[in-house]
Amino acid sequence: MKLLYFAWLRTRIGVAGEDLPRPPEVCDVASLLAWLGTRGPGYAAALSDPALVRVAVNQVYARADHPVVDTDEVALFPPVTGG
Amino acid sequence: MKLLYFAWLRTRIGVAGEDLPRPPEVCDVASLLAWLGTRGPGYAAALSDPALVRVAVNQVYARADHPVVDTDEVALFPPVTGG
Amino acid sequence: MSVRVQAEDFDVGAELEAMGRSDGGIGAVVSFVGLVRDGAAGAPLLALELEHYPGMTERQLEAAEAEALRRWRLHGCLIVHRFGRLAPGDRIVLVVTASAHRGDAFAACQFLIDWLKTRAPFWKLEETTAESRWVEARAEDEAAVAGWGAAPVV
Amino acid sequence: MSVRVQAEDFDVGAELEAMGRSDGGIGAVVSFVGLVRDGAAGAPLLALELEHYPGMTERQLEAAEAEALRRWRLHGCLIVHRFGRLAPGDRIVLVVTASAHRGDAFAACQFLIDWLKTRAPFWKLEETTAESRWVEARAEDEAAVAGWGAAPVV
Repeated sequence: MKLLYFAWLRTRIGVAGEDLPRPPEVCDVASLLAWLGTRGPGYAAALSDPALVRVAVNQVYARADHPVVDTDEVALFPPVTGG
Repeated sequence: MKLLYFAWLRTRIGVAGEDLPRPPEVCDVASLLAWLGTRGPGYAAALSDPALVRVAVNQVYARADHPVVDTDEVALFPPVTGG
Repeated sequence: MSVRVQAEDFDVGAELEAMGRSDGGIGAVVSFVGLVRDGAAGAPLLALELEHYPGMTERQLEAAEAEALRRWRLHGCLIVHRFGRLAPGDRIVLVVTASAHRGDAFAACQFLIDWLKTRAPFWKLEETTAESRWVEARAEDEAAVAGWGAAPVV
Repeated sequence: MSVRVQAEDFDVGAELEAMGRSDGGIGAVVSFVGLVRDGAAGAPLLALELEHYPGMTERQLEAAEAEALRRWRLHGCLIVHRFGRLAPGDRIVLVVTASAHRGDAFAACQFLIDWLKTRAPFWKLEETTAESRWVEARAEDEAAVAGWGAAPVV
């Protein structure tokens, strides 16, 4: 999976993106977030409030039950503030 | 009274404005319009549909019962179409 | 906060730039530009003659601006309206509003043009290849201004 | 009908002029310009850093434009959004809509900026004399886009 992080999710996790092999227990957005939260204190801090985490799979907003496969680009970011 | 006519009220009456002595029976907008309608076929044609005549006394929109005195500037015009 | 009634064209970019720079608290600038539209009359439009009532026009536009300032939190407001002979595609009117957040600027801009269309003493004479015709008022315009709770014109 | 995401500033006057001239049936051009506002943060603002998600941004803005074209009778539509480092008073975003009558252009312009504020992946980092702080989303913005019946972002 290609993972991308933006805004304060990026600064808390410490990288703008990474390529990670998908573990077998990760099959959708919810299980991806749960797994990422165990990867270290930066991840845990970034993902501590699920209400503040938006997810896009292949550049389209995705809900918790949206499937995630090896070839996906998954982006995590806070609520947007453009305009 | 100073009278001003605009748009098709002006073209039907045939002048852009005129100074007319106020006859004794003209005391408000309604009686002014009734009197003007008797002044000739152009006036009668211009004022034939009261729903299409707007009146301003001293540059402020006025209703039928608004008083009219000798020193007033009274403008007659159709519904506006600017913008 | 100003109102201009003029024969000359106006520079929309310069007006918007000036408005945006006038106050550091401005986050939103909304503008409306009205253009001479071809296709409204049956035959091709040659020109539009805009007649107005000097004096009353300015009073009406200033009253509209005062009402907008009373209703919304505005950092700036401008109305420019042309009169005289215009060609298809020419600019007729510009309304610009500025506020901290966009809600006030949008509402005020729409209110001002709705008011202007039904209260400001301008009349359009369309000259087409077939005839010269006074444009009739649109019922939708009266409905639009009524939506703001503005008193009807008798 | 176009969408641009760029670091460079844009020329509002030129964009509005081009839009107005693109089609003889246009009678109304509405624009929204968003500016970097000082005074939102507690301390004086030095700069605003606009981060975005290249690729997804364009997709979201194009989706918003397609939705506006579906809902209203538009003769033209333009969205320009900047990214990178901006100073107080700088232009951030331009939305322009054009239609025969003003109702469509006003509604579409407001819809587009409401959508953009809540859907387009941009994030603002405010640098003040005191700190650097990520701007928080405004509940009013989500309420505004919900008013158009747009599906919520989970």
